[in-house]
Amino acid sequence: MNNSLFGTPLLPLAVVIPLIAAIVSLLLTSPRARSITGIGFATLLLFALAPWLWHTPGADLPTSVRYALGGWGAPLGIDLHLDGFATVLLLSTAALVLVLSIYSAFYFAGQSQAARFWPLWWMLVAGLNGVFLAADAFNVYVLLEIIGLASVALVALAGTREACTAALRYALVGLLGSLCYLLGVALLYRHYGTLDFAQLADLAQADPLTWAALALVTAGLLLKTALLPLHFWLPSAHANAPAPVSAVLSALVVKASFYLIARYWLDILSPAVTDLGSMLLGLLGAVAVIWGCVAAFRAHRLKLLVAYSTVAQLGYLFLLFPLAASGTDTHMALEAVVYFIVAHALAKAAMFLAAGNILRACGHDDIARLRGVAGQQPASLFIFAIAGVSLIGLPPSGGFIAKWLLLNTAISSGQWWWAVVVLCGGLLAALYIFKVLNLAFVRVDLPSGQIPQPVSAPTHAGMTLCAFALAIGAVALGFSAEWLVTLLDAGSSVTTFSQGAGT
Amino acid sequence: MITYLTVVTGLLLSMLLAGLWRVMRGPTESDRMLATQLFGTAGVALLMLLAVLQQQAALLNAALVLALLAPLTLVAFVRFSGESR
Amino acid sequence: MFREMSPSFTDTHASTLPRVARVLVASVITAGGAALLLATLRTDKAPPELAVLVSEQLATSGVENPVTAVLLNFRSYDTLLEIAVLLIVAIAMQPHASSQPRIVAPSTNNESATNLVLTSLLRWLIPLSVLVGGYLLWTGAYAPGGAFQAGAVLAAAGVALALTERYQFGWQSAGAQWLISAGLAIFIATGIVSGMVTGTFLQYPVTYAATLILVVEIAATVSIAAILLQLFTRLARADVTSPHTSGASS
Amino acid sequence: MSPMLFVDGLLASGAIALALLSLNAREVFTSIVLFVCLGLLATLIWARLGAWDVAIAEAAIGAGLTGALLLAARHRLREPTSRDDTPAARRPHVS
Amino acid sequence: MTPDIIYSGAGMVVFAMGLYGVIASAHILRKLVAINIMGIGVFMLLIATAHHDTLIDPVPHAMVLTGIVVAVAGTALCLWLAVVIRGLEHDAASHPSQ
Repeated sequence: MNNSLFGTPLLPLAVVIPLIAAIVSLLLTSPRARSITGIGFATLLLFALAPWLWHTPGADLPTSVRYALGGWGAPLGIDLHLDGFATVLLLSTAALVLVLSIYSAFYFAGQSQAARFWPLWWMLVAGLNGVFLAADAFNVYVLLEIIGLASVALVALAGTREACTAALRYALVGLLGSLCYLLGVALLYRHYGTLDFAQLADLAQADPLTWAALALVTAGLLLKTALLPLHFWLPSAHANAPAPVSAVLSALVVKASFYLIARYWLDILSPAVTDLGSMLLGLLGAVAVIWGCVAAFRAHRLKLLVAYSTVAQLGYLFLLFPLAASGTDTHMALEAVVYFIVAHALAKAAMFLAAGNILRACGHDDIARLRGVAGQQPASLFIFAIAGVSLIGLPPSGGFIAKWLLLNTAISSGQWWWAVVVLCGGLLAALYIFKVLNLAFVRVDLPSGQIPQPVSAPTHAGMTLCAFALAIGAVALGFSAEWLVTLLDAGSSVTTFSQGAGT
Repeated sequence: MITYLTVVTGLLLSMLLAGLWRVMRGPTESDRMLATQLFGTAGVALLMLLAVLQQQAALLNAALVLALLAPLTLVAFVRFSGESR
Repeated sequence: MFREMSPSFTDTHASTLPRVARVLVASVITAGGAALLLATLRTDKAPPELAVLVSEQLATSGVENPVTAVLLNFRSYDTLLEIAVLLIVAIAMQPHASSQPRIVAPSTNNESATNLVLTSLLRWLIPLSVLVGGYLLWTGAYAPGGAFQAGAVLAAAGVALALTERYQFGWQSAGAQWLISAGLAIFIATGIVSGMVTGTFLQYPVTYAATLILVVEIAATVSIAAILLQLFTRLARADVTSPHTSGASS
Repeated sequence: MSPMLFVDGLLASGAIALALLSLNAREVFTSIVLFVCLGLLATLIWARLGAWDVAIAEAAIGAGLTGALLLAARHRLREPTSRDDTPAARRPHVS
Repeated sequence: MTPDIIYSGAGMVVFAMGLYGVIASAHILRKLVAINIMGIGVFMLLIATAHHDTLIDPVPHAMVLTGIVVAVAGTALCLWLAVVIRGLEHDAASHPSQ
């Protein structure tokens, strides 16, 4: 219980600040005050986490930090745990949440949903931060429920029948996934008598019950991460939600459950992981990359296209498991994947915001009817294009570096076939991005006097600016590779539980 | 004594499960609903027997709660299924 | 086959899955379940080290009931988040009618039927439930019972009240907002204040642990009861909403 | 202690039977009712296994509230006019 | 045959049956009943795990209490969404112009 380490006394703030924000925005009655406090709390959150932001990485930040909530310590109480992996995700969450909060303040201005949006939004943020800090198997279950139910409620905020149906399906899938996860946790507790990640990492062995638990935990989390055969709920949910919600769902929510899968496979239950299992996950990921791109290409709606692109991009993340299984390259593979997560989060959020702006301005997002839309929405299309550059993986962008790292790892671990998948994925992504751009930049010669589409709601300049900031961030990430990698290195690697165990 | 109580518990339990027959057979919704009330009543009795068997007086709390709340479903049923009769 | 996860509202007993898919699903689940069963029953349970630890530390927890000690002291973070889960659902199901000054008001629906049997049953049931709820809350410190149980019983009393159709609940009113968020708010406040004293979030000073836990429990009970009641009344439409505003649409 | 073993067997097989019947019930209503019964049986099982706190919670939530929630939702999913809150849409009560 | 084995086994069987029910049944209420049945299965396993010969482990009990409350919250949200969708469908049917 080394709570006195630098910065640690503030660790629970990552969860507590969003919870307080949720309560405050629930009790506020004025819509204006609600959005202002929303932005205020987002800024506060970023500054509370700032010690890690400005810290010279590797200097005196310990490889991993634990915080014993309630002062009891691991097996009896619940611990929080922070390492490089968690730091990167926490920071990118805080940054994204700030931008998306500003966007939402404009997006929901004057709408009655705002009263429910802000508390749910903050609950979701609390759940995300909680998952990144979690060090207890059952605590993760509760956090997953927070994330799941808050996401469902946020999707349903759109209020259309499609959105509510998608939300209901999302809710059922979420509950199913949580219960599978909980059964896995029950088996782990039965077998090892502890819920603490570090202790589990210490005790874990390769035996049938651990395999069963790992399978159940993974199945539950895969449902929530939407890896290919279990992705059926994602496109409709992400495409029908309000724009800022779509952005956070694609950018962060699916990553939270991926983060947990990575924790379980590479660290907590790593002795029980077999090469076959890793290969299988990698294979599913590869199929997801190809299939997601094809589905995105064939999508009729812009937001649906972006949602299918998420299915494809999630596939890349699962290449982590076969690449890391080779042993020597675990750290390198993890670096690549973490980089990929951040790059994708920024690019995809920007893309969803741009799509949301187009949807708002045109009143629809039917791709076929978006012919020549660049004439009316140059800014949104520009943002879409920049984010697309990162998604495809063209230099100079975060996506390029992420794919470059992945290719490097694939080659150096002698698994060149994953490199082929990465390249094909990039090529296919280019196809669907350019399909949209091509259509949008076509010059349409309209009969004079006919306004092409009625503008249903004006897009505030601030909304465009937020999307633009995210897109620029996605590109700028390509120039700051050093910084992110060293930040990740502060926690040395993902396997901090098994190293720092024995408390 | 313990054995005797255990046997009584077993008997009561089998009778409770026999009440399932009515839930399955119906024929009206009210029949099925009333069978759950049988479940509730027998459940209270069983909880009290278990309280004696395990020498855990606090288990009477559970019996109390069950006795209070088992009618809730029935009341909800009465309120929500006007059309069954 | 997974597309069929989209639920329907018409009661067709036959599932929409084709027969082949159903057989496939059934056999996969059976095989998986059998493997799981075998793996579980062939492996010994871990010795109850954690249970021993709990009983050792019980004296410093402030309560005598080990389950309450785990819920509200050792693993209070979980309970805090769990109340947040309830609050999320309550917020999601909130109405947005604007004029709801009071939480409970006499029903405006003058057709509310007066069923003699129902009302006289509830006349006994409701006060008794409130009594038992309070009793469970109080007894939770040293015997089975506690915030969840008390909250659920209180909520049940409220549900019974709603079922009489004599009262309506206004969940958009300021009072209701405070009521449903009080549990989480006071829980966090207690955690922060005690954290300022002891240096760790949610760590209660041993001498005040009992009092602090009771405060948290009372607040949690009230909020849990209010939230559960809100969930029911929103579903059963026993709350004040102007027509055409039900639903998540604006 | 063989009588207790008999009780255990009855409780466990009863739970399995109720789950099976509830999932295979011909009508949704029967399914809900059987689920409420399963909740009651679960209360007994928790009490048998010494989980008294859980038994109380299950008696209140599993057997009481969840049943009422499901019945209320079934009512609203069935009624022809789901949103118009006119008094005429309200059904008379069982008397 | 100890209570632990009986109830752990029964819990897993109940879980598996609930899982099948969630996937195979179409009606939303049936799906929710099935999900709740799965929950009961998990809880049974946990509580059987907590039952030792000499003492009773309160930690799984706390977990199950949390799980019960979370389950009722999730169920309520799903039911609510179903009711809302039903209302929207009804609206669409009665005002086809919208």
